[in-house]
Amino acid sequence: MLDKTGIAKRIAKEIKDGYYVNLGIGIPTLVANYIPADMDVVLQSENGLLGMGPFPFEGEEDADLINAGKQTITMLPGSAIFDSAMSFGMIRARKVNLTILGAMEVSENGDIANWKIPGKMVKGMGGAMDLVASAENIIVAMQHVNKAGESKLLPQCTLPLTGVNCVKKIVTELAVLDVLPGGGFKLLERAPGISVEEIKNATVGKLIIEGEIPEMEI
Amino acid sequence: MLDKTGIAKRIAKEIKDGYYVNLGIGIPTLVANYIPADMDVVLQSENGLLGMGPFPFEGEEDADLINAGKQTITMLPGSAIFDSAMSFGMIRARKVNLTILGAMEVSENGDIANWKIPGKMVKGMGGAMDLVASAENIIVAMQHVNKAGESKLLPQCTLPLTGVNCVKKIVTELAVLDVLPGGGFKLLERAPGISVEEIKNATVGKLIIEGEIPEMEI
Amino acid sequence: MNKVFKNADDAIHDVTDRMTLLLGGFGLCGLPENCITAIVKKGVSELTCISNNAGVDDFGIGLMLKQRQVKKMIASYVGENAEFERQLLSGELEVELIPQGTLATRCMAAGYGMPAIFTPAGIGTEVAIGKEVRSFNGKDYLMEMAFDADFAIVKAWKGDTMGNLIYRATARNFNPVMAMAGKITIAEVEELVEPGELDPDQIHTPGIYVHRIFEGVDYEKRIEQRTVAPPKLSPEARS
Amino acid sequence: MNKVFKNADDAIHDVTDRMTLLLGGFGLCGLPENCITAIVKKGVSELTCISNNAGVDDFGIGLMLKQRQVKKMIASYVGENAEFERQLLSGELEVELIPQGTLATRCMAAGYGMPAIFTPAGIGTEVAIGKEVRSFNGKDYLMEMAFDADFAIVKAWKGDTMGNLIYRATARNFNPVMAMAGKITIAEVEELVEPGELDPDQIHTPGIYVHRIFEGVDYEKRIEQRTVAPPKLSPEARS
Repeated sequence: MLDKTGIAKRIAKEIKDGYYVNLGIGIPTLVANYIPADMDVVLQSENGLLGMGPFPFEGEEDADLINAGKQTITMLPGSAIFDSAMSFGMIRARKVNLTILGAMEVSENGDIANWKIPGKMVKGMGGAMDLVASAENIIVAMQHVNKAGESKLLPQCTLPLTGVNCVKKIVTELAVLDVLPGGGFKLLERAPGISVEEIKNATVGKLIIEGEIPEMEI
Repeated sequence: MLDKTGIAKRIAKEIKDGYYVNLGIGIPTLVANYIPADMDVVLQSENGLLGMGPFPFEGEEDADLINAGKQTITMLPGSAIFDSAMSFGMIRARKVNLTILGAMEVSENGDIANWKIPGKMVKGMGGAMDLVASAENIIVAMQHVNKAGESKLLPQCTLPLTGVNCVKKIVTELAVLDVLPGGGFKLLERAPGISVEEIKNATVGKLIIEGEIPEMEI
Repeated sequence: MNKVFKNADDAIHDVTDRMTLLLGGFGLCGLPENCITAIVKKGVSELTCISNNAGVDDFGIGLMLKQRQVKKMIASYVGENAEFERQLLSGELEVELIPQGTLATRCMAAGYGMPAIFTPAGIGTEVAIGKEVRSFNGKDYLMEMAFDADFAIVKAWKGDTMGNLIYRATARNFNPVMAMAGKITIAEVEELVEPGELDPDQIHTPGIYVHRIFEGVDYEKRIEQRTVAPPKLSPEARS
Repeated sequence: MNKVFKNADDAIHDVTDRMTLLLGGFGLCGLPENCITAIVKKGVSELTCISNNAGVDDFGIGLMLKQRQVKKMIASYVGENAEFERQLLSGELEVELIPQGTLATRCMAAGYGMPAIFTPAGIGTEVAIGKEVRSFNGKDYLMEMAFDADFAIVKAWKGDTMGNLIYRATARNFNPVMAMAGKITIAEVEELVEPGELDPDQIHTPGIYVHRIFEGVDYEKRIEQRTVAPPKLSPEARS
């Protein structure tokens, strides 16, 4: 079973040289730490920055330089700053190659719910609805089951949706799965030490298993 | 009767302190020469400049700095450069206070034709259609009659339209006229030495004459 | 053309009850701090505020919320604010949550004289309820309307007396798009200079969009999530 | 991520017959001179060119027209070009004239992922024929579609190897909006620098929009309407 770092490491393998990538808050943020050093990858922060660098050293924080999670950050050489309209303009125009974000639920046709739980205080969707509605390549990083032990990979989402038919791939502590265009979670890889049976038990949505499922390499 | 300079001088009196003004090609361009020096007026050039200054001195021309008429120009202190989308954005959003342009015909309901003569090579509308469709305050600078001696102030335009219900005021070599919201050319001022009768004879569209018509002061 | 005001109190003197305000900033970054303080001091109420966030309890729009000056908040994310949550749950405060890109683009639409724009954000979600859906090239889009606000209140780094603005780093965020979108736009700047001191090629917001400008004071520039890297090992520590 | 090409010939190597090109510039100002020369040399034909103007007989797109490489021209103003006129009148060339602001905004729409925009330009004129008219707040607007072009070819002043671009003065014009709008965007620059040499706050076109970049040579920068002021009186002449 993977920990959060493991999930981040596995997702980092999906990133290709030359990609522009938008990382959501939580596990996706950790992915930045595992991008191979010899790869040119540019991180987009939707508050208006391309070329996001690591966190600043103590004493070097700049209140004018934050990421979409409101964290103090730095800029790498070749960065560009722009306003929020252009930021979401480039997202809508599909110039960002890969979007990685968390989710509360994903349905077998790629719907995602990650912004609202009825009865709880709603903080808002931020940029998530724009990202999932526009991105061509969306990977969800999440736990396979919620705290109550219920599967988050469902036939249909039960929570209010963030977007429809958009998730392409899911990486959890148990598995890597593709969301097929026709519907269904296709099991690609097992986490180290996890059996296909365990993944079956944790998946309520339609799970497609074909042939031998390899253990993932991280 | 006014010459072109006279028309430009009379139109300059319509400009108020603090105005942002777009000047078309021809007589409108001359208006810039008669804006009182103590007035803060900013000229917009729709190819992407606010703060257009006079023509450069010989030897100081910059190929990267032209106006919408493709003429070499200069920038005044406080200028701003922007792209064509923002330029027409500010025009559409009615941030430009006054637009002055030439015309082939104006109708009594404020329609304007100034871009196309059937049977002749058509060069294009450039930014004219955007300007007349968006500007709140449009003054036309033109000759009262065409070269064939026919009135250019008509009940309806005969040439293909550039825009509808948009012209607010007309200054010709003979007169200053308002285009009334309900239709009709309301005679406001006569050019020096020009009689109301002469203006009547040169105007085919509905001319509204109320009370004494003063001679214009330039 | 005098756009220069003495201070925030003067610049916001005619902001009155029940008006709609666009307020620049993202989180606590790039906030028009001086104007917010002046609005709190003036005590106007029943405002509709459009801003990406609602500040925290004791900074940003949170200060206006604390004084019960806000009737309705239009934002994309409103976490990290206990008073906000209390007013919302008690029904004192009305909230409209909209996608961040939709928020930005509805501002741009106003500034570019476009009455409406199309975006796929929110298709198939509750955001789409009651809105026109339109398909282009097989993809569905929502039609979203340009904002119509009485005032836009923004913060820039530098500005000149003609209203030209330059922002710094990610404090740019929503400020340029909101600056274009107000019937009246008020800009507060860290440094106000004379015309000619800013490079025309580097202006982010041309002065035509800005009606009032003043040099602000005492910027606090609070950081919401101070996050730092592990300390650099000094050469001595390493050896 | 290698976006740097050796020269224009390499950068446009896969521009082929019948493609649609967006070409930056206004008049002869800010033209991608190197790429135009390379396209003329390559001899591709039946192109659809979208550009504000069509150049003059011996410069700009006029050079492509002379070689009969252009099947259709989409522009706002096409004067000052005798060969253009000849081809148009003889039916060899198809021309679509559209308002300048519509041209710019249809580029921006493509770059911002908006399938269509609304503009009042052309309402009540022949430009409106066959287009959807829609009323917002009592005013009519045309719905105009985002451009869909194979290549956008632009000229900037400076650029870095990551594709970030900075334009100079009014040579900016259509270049930034077209740079956003191509499936593949090629930028030629007067000076190509390393990442970090350009100030992130001053980038006009972020590199994410630019796929190929090269440093151009031998810029002619022709002036279409050289207009000068009366000579300054020297102090001696005055006295």
